Amino acid sequence: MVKLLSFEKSLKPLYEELKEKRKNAQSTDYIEEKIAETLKKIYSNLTPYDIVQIARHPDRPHTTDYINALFTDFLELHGDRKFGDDPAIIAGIGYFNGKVTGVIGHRKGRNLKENLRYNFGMAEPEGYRKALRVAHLISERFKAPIITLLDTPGASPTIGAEERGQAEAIAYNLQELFNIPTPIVAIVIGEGGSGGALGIGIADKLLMLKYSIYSVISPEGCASILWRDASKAKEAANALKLTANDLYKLHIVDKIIEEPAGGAHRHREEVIQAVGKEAQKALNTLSRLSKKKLLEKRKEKFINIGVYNE
Amino acid sequence: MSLFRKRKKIVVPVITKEYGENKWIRCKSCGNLIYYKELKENLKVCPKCGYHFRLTAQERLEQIIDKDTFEEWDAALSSDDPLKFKALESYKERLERAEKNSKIKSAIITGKGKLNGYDTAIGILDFGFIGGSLGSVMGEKIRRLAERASKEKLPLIIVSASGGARMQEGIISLMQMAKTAAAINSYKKGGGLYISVLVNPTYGGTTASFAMLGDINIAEKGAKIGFAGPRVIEQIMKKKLPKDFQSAEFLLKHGFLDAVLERKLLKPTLSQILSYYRGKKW
Amino acid sequence: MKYLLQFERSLEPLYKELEERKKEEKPTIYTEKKIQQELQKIYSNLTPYQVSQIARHPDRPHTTDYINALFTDFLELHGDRKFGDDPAIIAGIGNLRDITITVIGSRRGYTLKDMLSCHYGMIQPEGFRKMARIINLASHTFKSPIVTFIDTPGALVSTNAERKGQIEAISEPILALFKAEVPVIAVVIGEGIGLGALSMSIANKILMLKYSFFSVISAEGGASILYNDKRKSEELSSNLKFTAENLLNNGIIDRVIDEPIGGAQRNRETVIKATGDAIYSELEMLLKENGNKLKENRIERYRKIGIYAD
Amino acid sequence: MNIFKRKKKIIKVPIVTEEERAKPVRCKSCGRLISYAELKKNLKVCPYCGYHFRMTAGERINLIADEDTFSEIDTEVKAVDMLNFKDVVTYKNRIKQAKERTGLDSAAVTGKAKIGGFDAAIGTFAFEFIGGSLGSATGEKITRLIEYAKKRELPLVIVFSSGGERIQEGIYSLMQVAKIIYAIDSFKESGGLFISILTNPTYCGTATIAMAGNVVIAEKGASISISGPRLAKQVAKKNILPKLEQAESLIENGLLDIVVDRHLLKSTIVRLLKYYNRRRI
Repeated sequence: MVKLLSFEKSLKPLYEELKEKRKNAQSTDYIEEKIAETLKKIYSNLTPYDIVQIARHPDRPHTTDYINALFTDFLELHGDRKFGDDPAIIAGIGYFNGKVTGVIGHRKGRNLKENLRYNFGMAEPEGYRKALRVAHLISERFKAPIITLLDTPGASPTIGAEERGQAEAIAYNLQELFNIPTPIVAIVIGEGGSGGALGIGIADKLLMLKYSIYSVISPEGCASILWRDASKAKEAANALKLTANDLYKLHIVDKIIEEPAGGAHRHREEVIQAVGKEAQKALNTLSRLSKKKLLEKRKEKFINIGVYNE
Repeated sequence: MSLFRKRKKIVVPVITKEYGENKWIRCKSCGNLIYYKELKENLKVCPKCGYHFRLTAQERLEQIIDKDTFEEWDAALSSDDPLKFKALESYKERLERAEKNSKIKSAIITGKGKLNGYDTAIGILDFGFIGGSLGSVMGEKIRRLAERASKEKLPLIIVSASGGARMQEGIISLMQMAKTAAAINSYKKGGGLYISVLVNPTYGGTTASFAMLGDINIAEKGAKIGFAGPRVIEQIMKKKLPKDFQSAEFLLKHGFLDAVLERKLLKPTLSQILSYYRGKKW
Repeated sequence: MKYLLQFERSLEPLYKELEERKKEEKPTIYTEKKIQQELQKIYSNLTPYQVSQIARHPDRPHTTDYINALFTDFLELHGDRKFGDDPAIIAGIGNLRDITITVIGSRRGYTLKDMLSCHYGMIQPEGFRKMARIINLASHTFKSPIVTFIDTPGALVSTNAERKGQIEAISEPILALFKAEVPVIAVVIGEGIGLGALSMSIANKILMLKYSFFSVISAEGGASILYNDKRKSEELSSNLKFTAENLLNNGIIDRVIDEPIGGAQRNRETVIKATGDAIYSELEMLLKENGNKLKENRIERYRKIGIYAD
Repeated sequence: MNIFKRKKKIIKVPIVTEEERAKPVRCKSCGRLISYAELKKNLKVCPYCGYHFRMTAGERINLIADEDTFSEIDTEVKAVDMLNFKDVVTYKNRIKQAKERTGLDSAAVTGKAKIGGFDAAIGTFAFEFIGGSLGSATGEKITRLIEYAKKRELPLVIVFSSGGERIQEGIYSLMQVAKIIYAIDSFKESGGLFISILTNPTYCGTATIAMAGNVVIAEKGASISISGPRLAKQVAKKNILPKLEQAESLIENGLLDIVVDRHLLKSTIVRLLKYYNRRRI
């Protein structure tokens, strides 16, 4: 049974019943139908903070799941050639629908041990430098497009990361990714945490799963600063407009990838395939552009963001 | 970002004109009383202990740019409220308060001026305006500054003092990081010289975008510069931070700055760099 | 005279005499003349090994001395923007008379503390990366000629350096110098050993002080590899053909800057001035050429080096 | 740099002469005795502990290139003595001995071959020729190979196995490093793919060259460093080697892309070539 989120608590008795029935080898059709119905009801009426929780659900498919399912012959590449190899970023090349494609993403773990190793998906400077190195390699050598998968609480805030220049690494990525000569499609698959996500998020098309988030700061962080009370995260999540729907309305996101009621963690296969399909669609439109046009458009896309009075 | 919380901790006193020309000011670092005029003449550096008081953008401008040569650009730009953001105080109110207190319309002044006779484009962030945070207006002003500097073949100086991205604009403020980086990228590709000056404090999204991308990065003495706020790091690592953590000297040691300068050396050094740049053809 | 080399020992009584006479305020002309004669005798007949010892003499002017004496308005630039700032490399911009020049050199330090922090002039990865960054800045933004001062025992050999990617870092300044579209002049002012020296020596003109050397490996290192015996270094050094004269004959370098009898350690001002003149006159010639041409020349020059049967 | 003295120890390991072929070989790592035929069949990897024995240039070409597709180029480039160098033996003699022992004229074998059906320029260092050290002739051959690959738009595969610069050629050998690094860069700039493979051992300047690869692959257990063991000892006054410079630790430090078992080396290269050739479709 999947871990139930706080707003899904009403499902608990149903799931228990289901378990019971399965144990007794009774028919479960009715109860399953009922669960689906309840889920639909719950998921049609989610608050932004509920979506934050779905985006962070431990069973949500992670970057590695997408790579395993969508790529064949994936070859992982390591190291930034400068200081280290950050396991929190996975980067490599493989076949995506039969075409050579690069992929870069944040890596999260499934259990505590893995999570400690991957630092909960929070990348160090060498992770960002690796991402840029591989992006250059894939685009310039293999002339292949790149898919980036964003799923991180943010860049790693540690003493070591500051020493090795977390800010510089992200800043340099932001600058250099504008010079990558092949199409880049970024997909937010879970948490898009601030600069940590943006560091590999410069792209020609930004897609987002319906129950994922992308924000300048975590709602908890925002609450503790602006409300001076971390428990006001709900309000902060509302105010920050961090869901896919909101971001689409703000013209930040190019396309929302639908998730069925129940979220990606209940429909892993389905969602992974949907992501693959949308990514392919985006790549198809982008591959028609010339290199010059592509770079121009990428710059245009970001340089025109902003709301101000004149 | 997290800088807002810190304001209580890091003491960065601002002294406005109303404070009076004749008043005595207590230095927050050494505790000595200083006559305001004396402080002002000393570029707002404590004559006793060398503590660098915070400057408003206007004061910084007066210190760096030759008198009566500054021509401001895009002064009319002001913030909108795209998210209709409301915390304890709504973003609208916050903006009004900031405008009233600092007498400027956004957290950055941009324009063109002469520095010891050398023409230069310059942008100066004002920490007094919502922590100098990076929002849409700043992003747009920097973009226009870089584009115009590129067109007029001017070197570009940006003086940063900022808490990071402006939360109240949500994702749009995050995207300003990408936007400013793209603008700087185009400017540099055209062969322009970009000097980034980082003063106390520069954090978060600002450091992680245009402030770290200088061809030459210079920090003012005593500046705190970093990505994540020290409190966040302390909480996460559950460890006391080293004493000089995120100080300008710390960054110099780790290779991210070209020089750490006292305030009085800032203008001469900038003019020195511009003089090296002077003879070159595009 | 603070420090006498082994083969200069015969001067010791003379120097003592000179000192005594000075103390007693007697005329010293005769003693001085004797010293000069003795020096003449020694210096007219030096073996390569002795030259290498002179090149390492602690009183020889260092890069910093040349910079202080020759350049006005020197502005030192720091850091590799990746990991650290290597004190063993000094880099910056200054004016040599009326030419703005980017200067890069290795630093050894005078005091023990300095020497330790500079690793006696051995270059760390961050030093190589700093060089590359400054070279690109000079070539791309400032369009100023580059002058390098070589005085290094080579790249630092240590666990830490290895971890930070020493093997990768060395190629960065080499490539940057190859691609710089500005005049490049390298001056060997003391010892120039191995990859560390090579990384700073890709130049249009290589100048060498008379009592300096430029070698693939130190005589000691070579002896311990080839003979497994450090004591054989004297024998090996005549084989390595590393003195300025040898290299000029082989066409590896372009010009030898003369040092008076007694070496640069006894005639600091004269040698520094001569070096400045030599750099200036070479630059005047090079500045007439076009940047792209200079780059081509540099590439051509190195492409041709090597002797083999064909 | 080159580690001549080690040769005595090494001779126990990679077999060259006919009579030695009959004898069993003792694995350097686990100490077991292995028959030569078995070792050879297992690509010179110890079947018990997985220790990778050194391969000769010929064996290396056979391993990577498809059968009977390799054609050598630049065979006329030969090493000569230019400084009249003499250490324990004269350099002239050393070249002569090496030629007799290995049948090669320099420490590099270069040419064109098919790898997994894809055309490629391929070069390998021959450790058996004076420690695979980088002299003028070796440098020239490698440079010409790179230029050859650039001209014909072939992907480039170079296998490194070298003690470093050849001291006997003095400053000339050092300059080869610069020469090759530039050649590689202009090759890469023209859009070529350079796969560099580091095998045991790769030291000094050659390691620097190898790091210029678009994709850097190391064989398991390969020892890679900026200095050979002896030089490190002389410079650092302590032996820093054992722990440090194995490929396995270097990949953690971010310097390598992939560390592979020898059995998987060819398939990894083929895979990269496949990606590279597919890009045009």
